[in-house]
Amino acid sequence: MAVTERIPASKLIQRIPGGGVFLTTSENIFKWGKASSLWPMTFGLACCAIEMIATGASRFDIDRFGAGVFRASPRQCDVMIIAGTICVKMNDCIQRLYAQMPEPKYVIAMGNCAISGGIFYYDTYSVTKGTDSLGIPVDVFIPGCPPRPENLLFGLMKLQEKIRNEKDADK
Amino acid sequence: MVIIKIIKLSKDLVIGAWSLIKGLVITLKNCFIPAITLQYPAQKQPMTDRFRGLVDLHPEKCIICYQCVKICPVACLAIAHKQENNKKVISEFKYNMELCCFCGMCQQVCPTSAIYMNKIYEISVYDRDKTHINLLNPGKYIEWLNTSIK
Amino acid sequence: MLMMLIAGIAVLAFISASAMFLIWWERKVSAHIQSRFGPMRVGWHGVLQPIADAVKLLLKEDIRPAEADKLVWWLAPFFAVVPPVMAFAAIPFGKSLIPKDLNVGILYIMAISSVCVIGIFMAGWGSNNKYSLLGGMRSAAQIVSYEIPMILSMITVVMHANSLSMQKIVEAQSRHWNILHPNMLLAALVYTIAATAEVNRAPFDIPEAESELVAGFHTEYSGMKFAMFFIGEYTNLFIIAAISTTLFFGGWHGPFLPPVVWFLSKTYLCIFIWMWVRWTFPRARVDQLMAFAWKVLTPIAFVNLAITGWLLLK
Amino acid sequence: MNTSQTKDICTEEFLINMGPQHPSTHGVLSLELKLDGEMIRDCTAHIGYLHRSMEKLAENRTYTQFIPYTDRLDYVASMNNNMGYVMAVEKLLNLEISDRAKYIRVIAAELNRIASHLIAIGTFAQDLGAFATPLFYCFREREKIIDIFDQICGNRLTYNYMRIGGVQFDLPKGIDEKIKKFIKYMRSKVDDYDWLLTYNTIFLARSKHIGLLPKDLAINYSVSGPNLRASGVKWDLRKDEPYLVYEKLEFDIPVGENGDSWDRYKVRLEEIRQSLKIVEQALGALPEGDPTVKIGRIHKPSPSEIYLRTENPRGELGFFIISDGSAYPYRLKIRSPSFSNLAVLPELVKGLKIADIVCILGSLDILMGETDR
Amino acid sequence: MRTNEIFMAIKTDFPEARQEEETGAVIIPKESLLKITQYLKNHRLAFDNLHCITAIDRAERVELAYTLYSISEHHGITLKIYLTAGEENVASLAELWKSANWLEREVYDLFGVIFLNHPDLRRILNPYDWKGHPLRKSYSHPEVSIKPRL
Repeated sequence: MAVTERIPASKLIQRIPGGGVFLTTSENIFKWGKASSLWPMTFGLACCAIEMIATGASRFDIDRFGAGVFRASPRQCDVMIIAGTICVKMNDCIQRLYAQMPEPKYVIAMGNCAISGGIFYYDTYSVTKGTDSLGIPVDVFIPGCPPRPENLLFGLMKLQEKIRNEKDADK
Repeated sequence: MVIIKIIKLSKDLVIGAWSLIKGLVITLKNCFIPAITLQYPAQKQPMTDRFRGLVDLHPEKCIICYQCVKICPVACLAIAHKQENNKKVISEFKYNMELCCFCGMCQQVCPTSAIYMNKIYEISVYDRDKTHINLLNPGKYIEWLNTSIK
Repeated sequence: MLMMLIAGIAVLAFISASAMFLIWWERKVSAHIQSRFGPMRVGWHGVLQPIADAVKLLLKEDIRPAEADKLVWWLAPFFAVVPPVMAFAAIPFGKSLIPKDLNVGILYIMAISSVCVIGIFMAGWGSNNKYSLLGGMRSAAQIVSYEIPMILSMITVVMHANSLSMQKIVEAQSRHWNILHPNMLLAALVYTIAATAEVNRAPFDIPEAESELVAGFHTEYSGMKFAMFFIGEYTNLFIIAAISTTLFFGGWHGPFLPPVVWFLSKTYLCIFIWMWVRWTFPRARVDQLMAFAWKVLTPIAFVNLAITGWLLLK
Repeated sequence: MNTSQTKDICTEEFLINMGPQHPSTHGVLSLELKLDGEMIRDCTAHIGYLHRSMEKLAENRTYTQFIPYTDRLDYVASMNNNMGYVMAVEKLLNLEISDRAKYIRVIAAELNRIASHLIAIGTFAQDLGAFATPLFYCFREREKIIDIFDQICGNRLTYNYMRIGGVQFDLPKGIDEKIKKFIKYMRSKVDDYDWLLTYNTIFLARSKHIGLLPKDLAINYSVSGPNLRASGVKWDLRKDEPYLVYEKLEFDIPVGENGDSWDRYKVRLEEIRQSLKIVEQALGALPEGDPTVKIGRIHKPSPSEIYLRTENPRGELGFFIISDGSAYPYRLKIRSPSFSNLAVLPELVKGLKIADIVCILGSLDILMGETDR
Repeated sequence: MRTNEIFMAIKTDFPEARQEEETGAVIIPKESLLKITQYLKNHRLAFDNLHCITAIDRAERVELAYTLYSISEHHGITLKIYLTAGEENVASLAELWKSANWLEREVYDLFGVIFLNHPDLRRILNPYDWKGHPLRKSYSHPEVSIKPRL
């Protein structure tokens, strides 16, 4: 099979005079859009899910960050908040859900269980030791057992910051 | 028969409509109560006295009794000591934040209150390595003490 | 020809602006009902939130399920957006501010907006997802039952105005609004309930019933296609509210202020009521919905129609 | 219509998997539904998606070390779990606790019961499609309880407050004022719910006569807690096998009539009222003394076995502890109420619609952390 | 009724039952389980509620403990069956109490006790293709990290 040269659209625009400026502006707008509208998935695993709902609820109101649209369908989500203990039985399901999300997608591992297995790290035969071990790239880790809602919001802001500082606009 | 049925139905309809209106009134009433939302990055609520944040250490108070390590349900603390001039000196006090369950039992069991839990609660990281903390390092929590994000 | 083009562009611009505004407003209304703030961080009180959402949805990957019926899947979002946009052609914003004053205006709007359901059903069928299919089937059943009381309640107004033209209906209300007649009030109530079902809004949002069907007919749609359903939904909402304004609340009539302002403010007030209802009530079940339409709404609408006729003949 | 025609009309049954990721399965429950159109022909529940091997863990933790784990069993009612476990260990060790500690435990447990029921009511309304509003109202009220707990023990969800032989801290200064204020506030809010939900005609239509659980079936399935009481069985461990100081306190046991979803909801709402009453009384009768204990790192009970059950918000939580004389339990079995309550689900949903299964599941108020342990 | 009285009632009709000394539980041979439980349910003792089934792995034997309660009569009892190693099977009670269905599945899943005539004896908590019975003392799993005991 012949190897075709694939030039990203961004490169092409840069060749046009003034295209660079347009590109940076549009890229910034894209980043702003992506960062300000992170729709999480309605997906709670365990204890942290309650704190996740509490973050969505009136007191902390995740909607202020534009992230209040909890979508139940993975197709319409931008960020998967893994809130709780991942059990071996759940592994495939989480991997599939991650695969079902359209790019660009982000993952927040909320709580120690989602980071490393946490309190269930030792002596358990049925707990997966962290989201990392499933091959899912995690963008922000939020330690805590469970993390306070403020901490989740803080993590969300860190994710927004990460998106704003992203190098490649195509992610 | 039919008339009775119609009367009953209309009665149900009226009662039903009334209940719906009452519900609407309640939501409207709530619309005018000031929102209880805490505007988080701008407004922060103070943590309570007993709040259990991250595990912290006064190294000078520690008598290396290993009580905290023994009680920890998740083995997130690790101590090593060495002998110096017939005195035990801590050489290592590691805290694995990603295992910690923030139960506060180490703080309660400590005879000298050397180990305690601070008030830091904004602790998100990009990198898991940052959750492994050397408690003997005085600047260990500096990153989370002055968070730059607004 | 040029005028038509300009009108078309103006309507399109208005539609997108209105849909965006409605999305923001809905989030704000829901937030304040739930004693929170809603979007706050992009722009003044989050006004730019819908734009951010749109930008993001635009950039989203477009996933098509492998088993989907390609053509139907691809066409469905257009069917959801185009009919409400077309319906704008006969909405009277002001005395002469109407894209096209059709002499069968109301009939045209009704006919066009029923096409929406085809889009929803296509989405349900084309996705090849069981939840979507259920949503699509529910939607079809729902629209079939609610068109009838809706049209019957509209006929009451038509009989009063003696015309099917939207402008004529508005002009007939120059002295007092239709809603002030008791039989029209009943018609308005029937219309409101039927219209809620027509646009799939809570408490009749069974086609997309989130807690039952995940996301109903648009479960498999992502990115811009999903956004089109969203825009279609809100445009539809606007159309429904605009019709109710025209039919029952005197359209653009009103003192002091220009007609457009009157029209829009009445419409948005109607929309607010729909939002308020949405964020208050639980969802009805699908069979209850049908039973209510056929056993309660349709008879009431018929009786109301008969009474109106009798009153007019008297 | 002859039979051949009906056969033609009959459509194929189709299988639908609800969960583990589904907005209304309350965590990670998976239901396999056999549908005929909207009608449910058969339902199989698959659980275990949150099986965290708590019982195995318990065998490798000392009695004290296991307390934080009980927080994560029924994570919306951690205080009650803490209490149930700690009381079981105390029974094993034959420990007596001070009166003040008893009262504080009752206050904490009842406040947490309110918080738990608030979530139950809120999620039930959410499942019925009341878009987030009742849920967020419930969470708003719950936040007040969480604030109180935050002051008492310094955490929002996993309290780890009870200790073997007492409690971790005494009540902080000024908390009783706060609790009293909350009681007053909560009473008015419960009345609000009556109109927002209880007597709302759509709500009634959706939940009345849906998921009828007859008395004998409920007992046969070992259903407990509000679900059992909604079926008309007046059975509450706080009254029937009183522990702590419940016999000194005056409260009623709300009982339902039909055992339908609405009754289950209503019983919970009434229980909130009763719990407020209990907290008020307990706060008034709070004796002086020291409820705190020094944390005992090692407890070595003599070899024996005990079974102790307490009334949790979801039903009867039992701890079956077998000790072999060492510092670690030989075996610890957790009898979780949700497990038994969920087992009855397939029985209830046959012949109903998809919308109803969501309603029944919400009204049963199961919690996967506890079901799967 | 107190435990002793219940035991005496059982004893009069089923002489093979005996009482465990420390706990007061009634030990019955596994052959007579169905007979005795039927008697307990339908007799005036009216044990209408099978509260909990659990197993204890004692290396040389597996003990099954059935916790029965009577809601109408306000009393309870624990039945125990000793199953010798290698013969871990017992009659299912799912016919008598429907709660037994899931409880027995759980015991089967975690201990490998076979319940004869059970309507649907599959694993319940662990994945259906899981190997071994985790709550057995002899169970080991390669991925389990053991917490250091101090």
